[in-house]
Amino acid sequence: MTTTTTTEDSPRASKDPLLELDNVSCEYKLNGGGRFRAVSNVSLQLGHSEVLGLVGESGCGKSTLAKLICGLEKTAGGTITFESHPVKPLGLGRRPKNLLGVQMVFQNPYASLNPRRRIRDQLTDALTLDPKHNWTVESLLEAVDLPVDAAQRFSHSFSGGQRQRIAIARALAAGPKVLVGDEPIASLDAFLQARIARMMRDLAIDSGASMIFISHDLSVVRDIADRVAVMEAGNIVEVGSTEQIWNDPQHPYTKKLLAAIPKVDGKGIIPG
Amino acid sequence: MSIGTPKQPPTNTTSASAEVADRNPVDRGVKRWQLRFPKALRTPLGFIGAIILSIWLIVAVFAPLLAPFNPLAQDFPRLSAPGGENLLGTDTLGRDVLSRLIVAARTTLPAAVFVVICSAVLGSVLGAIAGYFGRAVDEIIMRIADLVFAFPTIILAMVIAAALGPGLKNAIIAILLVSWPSYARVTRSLVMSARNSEYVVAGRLLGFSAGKSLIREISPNVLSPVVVLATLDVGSAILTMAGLSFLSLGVVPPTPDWGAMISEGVSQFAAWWIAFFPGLCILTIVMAFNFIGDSLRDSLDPHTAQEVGETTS
Amino acid sequence: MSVSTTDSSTAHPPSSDEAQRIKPPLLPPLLRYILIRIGISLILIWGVTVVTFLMTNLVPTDPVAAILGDRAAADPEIVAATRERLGLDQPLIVQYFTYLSNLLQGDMGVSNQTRTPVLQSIGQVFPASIELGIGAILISVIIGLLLGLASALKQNTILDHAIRALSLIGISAPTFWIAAVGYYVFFFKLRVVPGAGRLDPWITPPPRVTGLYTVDSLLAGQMSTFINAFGHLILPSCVLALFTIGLLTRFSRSSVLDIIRLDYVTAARAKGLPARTVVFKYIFRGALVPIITVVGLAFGSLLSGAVLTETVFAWNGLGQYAFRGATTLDLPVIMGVGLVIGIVYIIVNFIVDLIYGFVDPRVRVR
Amino acid sequence: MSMISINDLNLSVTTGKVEKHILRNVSFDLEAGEITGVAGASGSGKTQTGLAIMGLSPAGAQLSGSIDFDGTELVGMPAKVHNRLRGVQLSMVFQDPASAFHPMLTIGDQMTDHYRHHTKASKKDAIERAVHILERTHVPHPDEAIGKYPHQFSGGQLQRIAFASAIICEPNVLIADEPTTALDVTVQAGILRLLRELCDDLNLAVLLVTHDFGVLSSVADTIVVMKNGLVVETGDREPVITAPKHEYTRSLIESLPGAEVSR
Repeated sequence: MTTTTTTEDSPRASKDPLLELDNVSCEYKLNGGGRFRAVSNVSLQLGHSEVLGLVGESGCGKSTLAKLICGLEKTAGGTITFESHPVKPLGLGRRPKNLLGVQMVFQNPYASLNPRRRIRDQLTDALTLDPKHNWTVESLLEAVDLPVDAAQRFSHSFSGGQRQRIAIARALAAGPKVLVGDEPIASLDAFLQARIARMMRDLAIDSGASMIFISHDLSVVRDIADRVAVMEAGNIVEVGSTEQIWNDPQHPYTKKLLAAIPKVDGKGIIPG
Repeated sequence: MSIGTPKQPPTNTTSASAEVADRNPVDRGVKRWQLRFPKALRTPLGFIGAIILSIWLIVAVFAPLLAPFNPLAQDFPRLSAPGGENLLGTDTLGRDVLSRLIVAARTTLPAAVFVVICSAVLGSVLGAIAGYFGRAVDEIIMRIADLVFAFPTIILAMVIAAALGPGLKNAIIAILLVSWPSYARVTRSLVMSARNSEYVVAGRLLGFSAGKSLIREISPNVLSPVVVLATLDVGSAILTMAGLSFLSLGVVPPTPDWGAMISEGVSQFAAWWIAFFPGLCILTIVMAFNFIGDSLRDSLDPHTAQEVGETTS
Repeated sequence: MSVSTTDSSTAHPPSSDEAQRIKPPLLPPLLRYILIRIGISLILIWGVTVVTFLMTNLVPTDPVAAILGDRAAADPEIVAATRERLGLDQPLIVQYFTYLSNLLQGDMGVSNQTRTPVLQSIGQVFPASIELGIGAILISVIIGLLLGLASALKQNTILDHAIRALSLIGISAPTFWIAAVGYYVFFFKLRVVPGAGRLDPWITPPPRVTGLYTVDSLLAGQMSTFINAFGHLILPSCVLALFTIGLLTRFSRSSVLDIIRLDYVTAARAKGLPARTVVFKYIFRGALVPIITVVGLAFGSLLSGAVLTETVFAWNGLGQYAFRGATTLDLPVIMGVGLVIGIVYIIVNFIVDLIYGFVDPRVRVR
Repeated sequence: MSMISINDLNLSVTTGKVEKHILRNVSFDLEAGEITGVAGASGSGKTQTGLAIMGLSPAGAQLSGSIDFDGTELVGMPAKVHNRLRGVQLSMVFQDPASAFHPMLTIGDQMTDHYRHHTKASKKDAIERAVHILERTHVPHPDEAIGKYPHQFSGGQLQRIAFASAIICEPNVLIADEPTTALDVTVQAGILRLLRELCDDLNLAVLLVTHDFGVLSSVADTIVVMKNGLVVETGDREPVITAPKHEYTRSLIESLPGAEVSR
């Protein structure tokens, strides 16, 4: 794993960040009136060919952060820049060309593919975006370990894990520079999670992209991320290299989170 | 294989992959939905509905051949009972009831289908626009819809038809004006939920404009529920039309019309046949559409498509 | 526009350290809910007046001609004078405000046919329709909910299929025809129900308090009048209820089916509760919230049905008044009835929304 | 003797003409005071095993074989008789606490209705007992919690309430179907501790259904691994996790990050 030992800013990231969040906030309207501050003053940087794990528990604002990065949500303050282009909220028009390098893989594999269109068509939509033409439908399916005949089928004949791999293939086909995974493994069986996560990392890094991998599961993130950011109640409480977060956490919340992970050692010890 | 290979029908579960077969219930719904849509009428009710409807279609198409007499000619003794020469009797002006019933199918059926198609198209286009574009457009369209919903259907139709004056054309306009909002509401909510579903968002992230994603990604997923609603709605359109005729706001005499015939017969209790048979016509044809619509709806409903034991584990 | 939803789940209250992330709403939830409902209802009522006004003024036929009759309409001077008297020479917007202020003062115009003020006539006939409506809604709610529940609990059995088929037939029949057939069979042939009208002709109506004969006769202690009025009420309300029974049966069936597969029902069964508790306490209560909303809508169908059926029963209510107005193209009457029914319908739905707010703790308490 | 002894349990569901085998010859025992963990991927039949014990198999399911509960045969037992065991001697906790409670009934009502039905206790006594049990499962401010509605609690608290409701009639058997899957990691640990505590203190025979070997490694005493309705491996916790005999178990455990499997 390519990790640097310095905390906070890896030199790569600070020199020329691919994606930069500066003091970003976001608020939601609540159903019964009132407002909820989902993300508050978050600053983050993502370097080239880097996997950043974003970890936190439900309701901490990590998914909102993913939407903000993709322009799917409006900021209530702060700026997001991708390759020095400001990320603007997506309106009715096409997404600006210079932002198409940010692509996303969603949480729910059953909702992320169009049920009425063939896999081939959905992949082709994405392929047309990539100027370099690195992929074909077949090579994409091969890359995510699916049979080539999958292209002719509709999403309903695939299992959750297979669909998620198709969704990954579609995101890759667009030739992204930043791949955002919003809890992409949370809906899958435990036994599939690590496999899919590793596949995502390998494919992203091999194609020269960076990845933001959002998860509530620190043990999977440890497996694939170079750096980890820990989020609690809308704030980022700690950022550091994976090694440092795992072995020498600073913030009490990070410690609590690490301590709560049950170890698969058969010792019968309840964590925490 | 290249992108240009001819498309083959989707192959089902026998894939090379060793992963566990699909067990997501929603997904089952979609799958069976595509398979079963044409088969939806194989339920007993759907079957009965289809048969009744086909009979009515035949009657409407071949009405001039089937009607034994001129529906307008006042050739017979007044108020003669069913049986004999006039199979279903004659009305107060001595016209043959059966012939009038048969010929009336020619106005009612096409008018109802026409008004439903118009309001389905109008309503779902407006609803899709409201649902996808939101904000001011949404507010304006949906507030108008709310206003229509603030009246019971026949009351507003009555108000409109009265203002425009009696006649088939005006009745159709009235029904169109009162029935588009239900399509707008349904389409709007379908589009809104589809708009936020992950596959549509993924398309937007790939650079689809709002319009392109509405047409290419969303509309195929919205069409079937609208078709079901429209099928059920033909029945209510016929009922509303009959109601307007009953209030003398529909088809103008002497053109034969079921609602108007009931209206005429209601005061003639001794001559029960004048009102009874047209009502039976309305009942059977509306029932046919409701049976068919209900079966279609069932085949779309993920709940009914869900199989026992699929939900757990 | 942002493409994604604000799916911040509000299902659980935030923990203490999250509390600071929430800006609390200005008003308590229930009060806010009620105020919003009141606002919406008022806007709708205003909209209804706009609709009836526009309908009256968009008439292709000249209202002056309709009022004056053919001969007087031929005289341009009389026409001009009438136009001025009616304010028809004013701009549309001024006419609307005149119309609105008249409405607020209880002036809904005068019937072209009888020359009686519309509001006065409606006031006289309205209680009759209310009485019929209450009877019908009670019948349809009780029968509809029970049938729907039975159908859902016995899903895919013969009973279920039978109930579904019957409820579909129920919503397929034109109400005015059912009324005529019912009247013919039960009165004309079988003589098991009394004839037309709200009372037998030789019985004097009870002294008017509410206008509902059943209630007023009880208030006056006239038992025989009550029995007679009640007897007259049975057939019309049953006929009127038929459509809404079908509607409510179908809807409650599908709501119960939605609820039946929820976890909390399985959880209730896992607690070993008797079937009747599971059904009535857990399933039915859960299904009730959506059903309440539909009862409001069903009331609308009842009002529509009343307009079409009252004539058949010579039931001197709003429906018969509207029928007479419609057949004679008496525009002020039709618009008056439309307006009143629209407003009543909005109020009923407002009440339904309120009930909903009180029944569901998720609206009531946070 | 085992509290529950499952022998050659088969479960199939017939829809139309297709017969689907959900469980095939499943056999294992639940011991009092022990947590038996059942692991498997989705569709392995682990949840259906738990539901079969409760007598809540889906409509149209055919059950054969034997489930012996302390000398009583549960397979083929009349529904009414089974219903008298549910909630009293056999109880269950579900995956998602947010949907396992009726949103329109108070916690106190939902905790006591079965207790009152089974024991004929008065309302006052039942509420008192509910408060006591809520204390036992470490729900903060139990006397206030009684009057609240489910949406006013967090997921972790609701799951504690669900456990309280499950043990209020002092059952012998507790089926816990993925009780921590819907919860955050930091909350999960607390629930697992509670489960262990209740099992030990009340001498419960617990069936813990989960797909998470981390959870099994923490609290299970014995582990049953299922695949496609078949039991592929049964054994004590530590040997199953550290030295799985069956290839499938091994592949499951190896697929997890941070697992230590000895070769």
